[in-house]
Amino acid sequence: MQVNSEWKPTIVAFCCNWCSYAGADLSGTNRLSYPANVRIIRIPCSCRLNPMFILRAFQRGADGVILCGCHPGDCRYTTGNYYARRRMTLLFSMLDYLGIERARTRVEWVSAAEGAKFAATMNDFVQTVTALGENRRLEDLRCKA
Amino acid sequence: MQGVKEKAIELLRSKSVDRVVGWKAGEFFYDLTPAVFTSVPEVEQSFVWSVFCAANLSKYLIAESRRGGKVAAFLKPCDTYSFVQLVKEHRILRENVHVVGVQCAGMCDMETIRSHGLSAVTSVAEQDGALRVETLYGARTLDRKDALGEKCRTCKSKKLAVYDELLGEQGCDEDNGRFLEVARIEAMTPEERFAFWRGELSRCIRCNACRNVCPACSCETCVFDNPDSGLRNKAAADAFEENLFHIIRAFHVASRCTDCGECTRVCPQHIPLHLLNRKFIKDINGLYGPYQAGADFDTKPPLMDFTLHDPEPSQAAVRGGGV
Amino acid sequence: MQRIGVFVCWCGTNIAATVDVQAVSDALAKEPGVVLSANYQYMCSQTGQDLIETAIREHALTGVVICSCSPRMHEQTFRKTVARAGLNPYLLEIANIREQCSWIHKDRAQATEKAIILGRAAIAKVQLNTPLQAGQSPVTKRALVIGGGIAGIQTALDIAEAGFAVDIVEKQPTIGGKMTQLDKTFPTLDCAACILTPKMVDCAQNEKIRIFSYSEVEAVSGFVGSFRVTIRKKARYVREDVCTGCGLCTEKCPQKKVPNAFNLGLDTRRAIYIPFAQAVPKVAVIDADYCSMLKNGKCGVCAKVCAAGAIDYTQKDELVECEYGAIVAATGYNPIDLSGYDEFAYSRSPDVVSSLEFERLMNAAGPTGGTLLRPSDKTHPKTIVFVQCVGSRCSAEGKGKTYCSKICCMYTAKHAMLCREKYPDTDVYVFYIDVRTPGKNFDEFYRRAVEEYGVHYIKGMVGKVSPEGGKLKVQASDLLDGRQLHIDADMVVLAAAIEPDKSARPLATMLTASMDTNDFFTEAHPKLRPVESPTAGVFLSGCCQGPKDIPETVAQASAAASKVIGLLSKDSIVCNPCVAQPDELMCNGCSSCEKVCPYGAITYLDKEFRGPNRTTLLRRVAQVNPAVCQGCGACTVACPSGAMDLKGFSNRQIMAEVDAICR
Amino acid sequence: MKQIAKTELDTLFAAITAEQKLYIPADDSAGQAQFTLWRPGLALSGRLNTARSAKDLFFPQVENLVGFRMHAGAIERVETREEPEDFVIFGVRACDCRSFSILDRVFLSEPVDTFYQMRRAHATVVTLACTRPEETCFCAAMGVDAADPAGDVTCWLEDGTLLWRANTEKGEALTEKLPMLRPCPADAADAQQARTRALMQKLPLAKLDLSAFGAGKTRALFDRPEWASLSEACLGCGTCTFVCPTCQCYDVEEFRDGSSVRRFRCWDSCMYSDFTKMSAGQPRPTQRERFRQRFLHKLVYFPENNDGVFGCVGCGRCLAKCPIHMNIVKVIKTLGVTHA
Repeated sequence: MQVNSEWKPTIVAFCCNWCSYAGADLSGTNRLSYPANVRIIRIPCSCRLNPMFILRAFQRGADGVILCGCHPGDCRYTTGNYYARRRMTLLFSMLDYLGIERARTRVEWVSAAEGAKFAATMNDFVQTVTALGENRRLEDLRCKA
Repeated sequence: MQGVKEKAIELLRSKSVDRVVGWKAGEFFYDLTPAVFTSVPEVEQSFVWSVFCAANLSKYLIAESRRGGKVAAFLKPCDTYSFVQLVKEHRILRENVHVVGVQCAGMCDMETIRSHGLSAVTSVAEQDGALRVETLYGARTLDRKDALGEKCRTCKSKKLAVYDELLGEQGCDEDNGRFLEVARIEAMTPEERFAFWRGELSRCIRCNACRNVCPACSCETCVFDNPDSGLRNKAAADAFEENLFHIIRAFHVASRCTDCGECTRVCPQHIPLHLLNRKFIKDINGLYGPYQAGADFDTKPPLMDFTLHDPEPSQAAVRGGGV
Repeated sequence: MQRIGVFVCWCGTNIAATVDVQAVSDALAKEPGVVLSANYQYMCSQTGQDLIETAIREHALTGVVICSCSPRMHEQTFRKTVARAGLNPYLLEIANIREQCSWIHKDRAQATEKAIILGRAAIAKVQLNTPLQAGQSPVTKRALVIGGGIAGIQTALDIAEAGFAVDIVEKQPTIGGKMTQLDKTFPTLDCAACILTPKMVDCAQNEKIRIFSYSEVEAVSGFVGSFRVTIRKKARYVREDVCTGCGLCTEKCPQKKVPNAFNLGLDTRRAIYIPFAQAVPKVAVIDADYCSMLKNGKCGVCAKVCAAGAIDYTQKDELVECEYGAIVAATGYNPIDLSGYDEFAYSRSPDVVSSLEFERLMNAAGPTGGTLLRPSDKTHPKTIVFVQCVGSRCSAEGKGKTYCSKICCMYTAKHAMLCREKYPDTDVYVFYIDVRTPGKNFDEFYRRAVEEYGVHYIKGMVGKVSPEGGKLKVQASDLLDGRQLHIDADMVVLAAAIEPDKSARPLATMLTASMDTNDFFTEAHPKLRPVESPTAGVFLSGCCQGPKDIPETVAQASAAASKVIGLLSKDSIVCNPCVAQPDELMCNGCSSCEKVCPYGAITYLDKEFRGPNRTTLLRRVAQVNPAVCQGCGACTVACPSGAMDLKGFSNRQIMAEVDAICR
Repeated sequence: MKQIAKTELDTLFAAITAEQKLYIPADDSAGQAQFTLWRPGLALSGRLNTARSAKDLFFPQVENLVGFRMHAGAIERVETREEPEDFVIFGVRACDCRSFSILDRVFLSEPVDTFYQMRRAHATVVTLACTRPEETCFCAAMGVDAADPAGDVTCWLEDGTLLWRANTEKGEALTEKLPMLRPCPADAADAQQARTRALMQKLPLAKLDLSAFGAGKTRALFDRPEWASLSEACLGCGTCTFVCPTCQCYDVEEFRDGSSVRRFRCWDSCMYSDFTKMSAGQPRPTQRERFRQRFLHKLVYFPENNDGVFGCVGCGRCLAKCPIHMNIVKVIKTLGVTHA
């Protein structure tokens, strides 16, 4: 086992193609850095995020999962992030109810223009998850073997 | 009682329906099986309406309403919500079903009676609001409410959401504190909640009874059974999968679950699965306004709807937990 | 067995400086299914693309992963490259190792490790990619323009000019819109009617243009290339094909006390009326709210006097259904309701008017015949105070709008200038927060108002207007001099903020076009696609997209027209192949997907399936129209059984990425 | 025959635990008895039987078979089998004990299931005679004597005393290590046995008639029309299968994480719609066929291949647990009525 101070969480960031993925690109273009353990998966819209994907990420060893989408009202598909917002609200509440640290999951609305917000969000999220330590409550032990 | 059996006979005899879905007598006084009756003699011989008719017959109507002809079904208040929800989802063909609403005072549950340390029960009789339970080893009297199943102890409503004819009186919404237990868990520390749910869910044997009995689970093939979904898991081979199955199942039925309580009733391991569904219901009520799935034929389930100013996910625990 | 080729781009030093590209291509070479892993300085260069093409052919690749810049940059480029080599363009995945890796990480080891992981995820995904074919759908060669103001007129004329049929739907009895009510236009001060009415006539005479006046859009279905629109032609109780527009009825009608909407209620008209002399179509219309014949069956004067026999009291609303290939929203704007601005005494004194009312008071065809008279006592005002930004640039909490209405500075300068020109003895004050005059010849215009016409421009807001003894006591502050001002004015003119027309919101819902919080239509991209709505086939013209002056509106109208012409000139449209796809065997027809689809792309079909033991089952299953579906994926999550999946972003593809990333 | 006071059970359990792992029926948080690893303070359940059967200890719901791992482009095999420690399972009822012999016929005949064999070899089974049967019990009809269960050791518990009788070498070996057990007369359990046997005869299902079933009855039963009505309400869940002490079907599944594979077996149920599904499809397309499979297997096919022994021990768990109260007794009674 690695020493705690060196331990780095694995963060999966689901980004909608139109706003947040572009926002992430912009933070790259502006050379705004955030930790390398944040890995982005491109999805067409925040409403494409199936709760299953979040649980899957935790199962496979992710320590934090964040969803970034267009600001409410700005969805490329008009309504996608409104559905995503309800779904994630309920899912996160359920995870919390099951005693799974709610700070491991987050939703942040990041527009294509908010490269700085993207980087700041990721820095903050990594810090939060690092403080929580390894994901123990929703991992699959078979993935650790 | 209420002339339920007589109504079944009348409907078949008058040929107003071709089949009747009801409950059939078993080996004992309590082990009634949902059954389809097609003739008057069958009904006379084995149709039973008693305090052990807990099974929700709605889900059987998915198949029965498509079998041709008209089918009558006896639905208790709680069952009618499942019925409406299934009609709403185009699963039951409404025009082929004659709904006989039956008012209900709560159904007894044999597992609950056994949980009071009673074994080898040979009969249960209602006496002045109490239950006289005879066993091979003596008799005992139970309060009626102590013999009720969980779903009846916390009955949400005696109001039938739909019926073509009604036996008994139309009732009202009930307040039996069905969210108290959810609130109690919400009030725990995260560690306690985690320990509580691990304790409960680790008993799961993945028999799928909860899913298969659930009227909201009427998928052609469940994602957990479908090898192409990448999620198939036949057994809870890891603690994660115990969580996954129940979280995802609760999420899939969220905003469609009518809180009929069948999942908990049938669980052979006595896992309080209704507490997962009720958490979603409580959150939905608190965050998006009161909603009862299956109360009507038109409103959109809250997860398939939105408003421009819904609370953000970060507020979920604060608001959801506080209502 | 998959044969995947991995191509790692250096992007000069953009990637190679922080990512060890050789190590990345070496590591990815060991991934399952990878048969080739190469790296090159510029993958997007001709040589780089040739490298990929050659490799696809020589190694018979079944999938390609390119580790390079963002897919938003070069996905299309590389899709074409892959297609040129004979591979389906959707068997390509891009790992973004520039914007999301090399440019943000400084530590070479960390960046290299991350690049490998991102590459791995792309490989895991591409294993599950399937060849996708873009579908095609036909284009109906007719456009619909909703709104017949200057924006709609210009758009329609341009589309018709290109040879395509176009319909204008206008809710008023005449086309022309707000511009018909204007007197002069800035900065040239030419007469609005003189430049607008010829265009209105052009519309009426162009055989490619059909005008549905006094009509509204009732329902919209379909999608780009083949919209089906139901138009409600409101009953005007006058037969449009018979009325000659002689106007006799409008003189004989005994109901004289109808507020004249065209003059903003500053005078009256009859119950049967033609909005103004140059109306197009020049057809009378009966105001059902005031006509005694329609209300209580008594009168019938207009029918008696009409020589053409055009009056038809039994006329009903008529619904017309038409097909269109493209729709242009040109619903325009309105000044905000000022009744809430009590501090300016708008509701209390008739001499406090809005700028548009002032426009009518100055107009030769207006209620005063072009002589500026106070509405209260019909005298010449000697002191006029203009208040700018009424309801514009307000704080988010208060009443009013947060945005700048853009046109007020210029028209106020125009009004002030016109007053001083016509009536040199008037004192004209303009209170402003800022004077904003960007635009060709705009600032010169404003400066002329100040310097040549002697208009008093005062930076500061008017705090209060109180009508007292026939005067309007104006209390204001001069921010530059830091003193309180008290002016006894004869008239106060409020430059009201403008807002989108109320019909825009329901229309947006019908069109599934998105709107911002102010109910302005949202453009597909604020800079690069300013005249398109995000909904394919829906275009934006004029103030419905944001405040604009006339030249800008006309420019945008023509731009929208050119987009429409571009669309209509195609016989069919190529659709995005990454759309939802239901698995009929798994679908239980529950309608969850349909409920969340913003495009109405999902319908249901009762279909026969083979059941067990040689039985047949009739099942309700979802169908997705690939031409309508935009591929958001909302339905895929609403579907509990996973019967609905999204091509190009399938459940298994995304989970494969998750697995690879977390490994 | 030996004995120990009930109050000293903890001492007994502690002594066993000192040697090997001990599982006893104890109440879980939902109040049902389950075989639980004993730890000081864990009380023996007062319930007749456990909710899950004792087979779980020999044939667990999930068992890892083998693993594979990708390493530097090559695939290596990973051993996942763990040799279990010796363990004692205390409080097994006669019915569950009989189920072991049924499972043995399946798993210990060639080819031997080494996972099962290994666990059986490491286990010492201590049975406990019944005194207060449930109305759902019908072990007597299956030829089980609830008053005299088999096992390595047989126990009787009544009136504050636990009687202990070693039956096998394993049982003797265990007994020797338990000095707190004191000798008592060999007939100490006789009175209790007589009472239990009398009670068993009074149970509602004691006289269950099985004459219509057994080897050779396939033709007579396979196409009986009653299967349709018997199975019509079946939910197709696996409850009956998973609480059954004799159900032994399993499926082999794999868990893959992208770089490694874990192959495991897990219980399967013939009530499931994908049971034995093959590339050609599902051999039992509707619940009627699947339902029939379950009961004909226990009542006809198994006896046919196993010297007439029924694949049911009459424990009654499926009677208590089936969500719709359909069960083997109803099947036996319905089909037992022969047609004219």
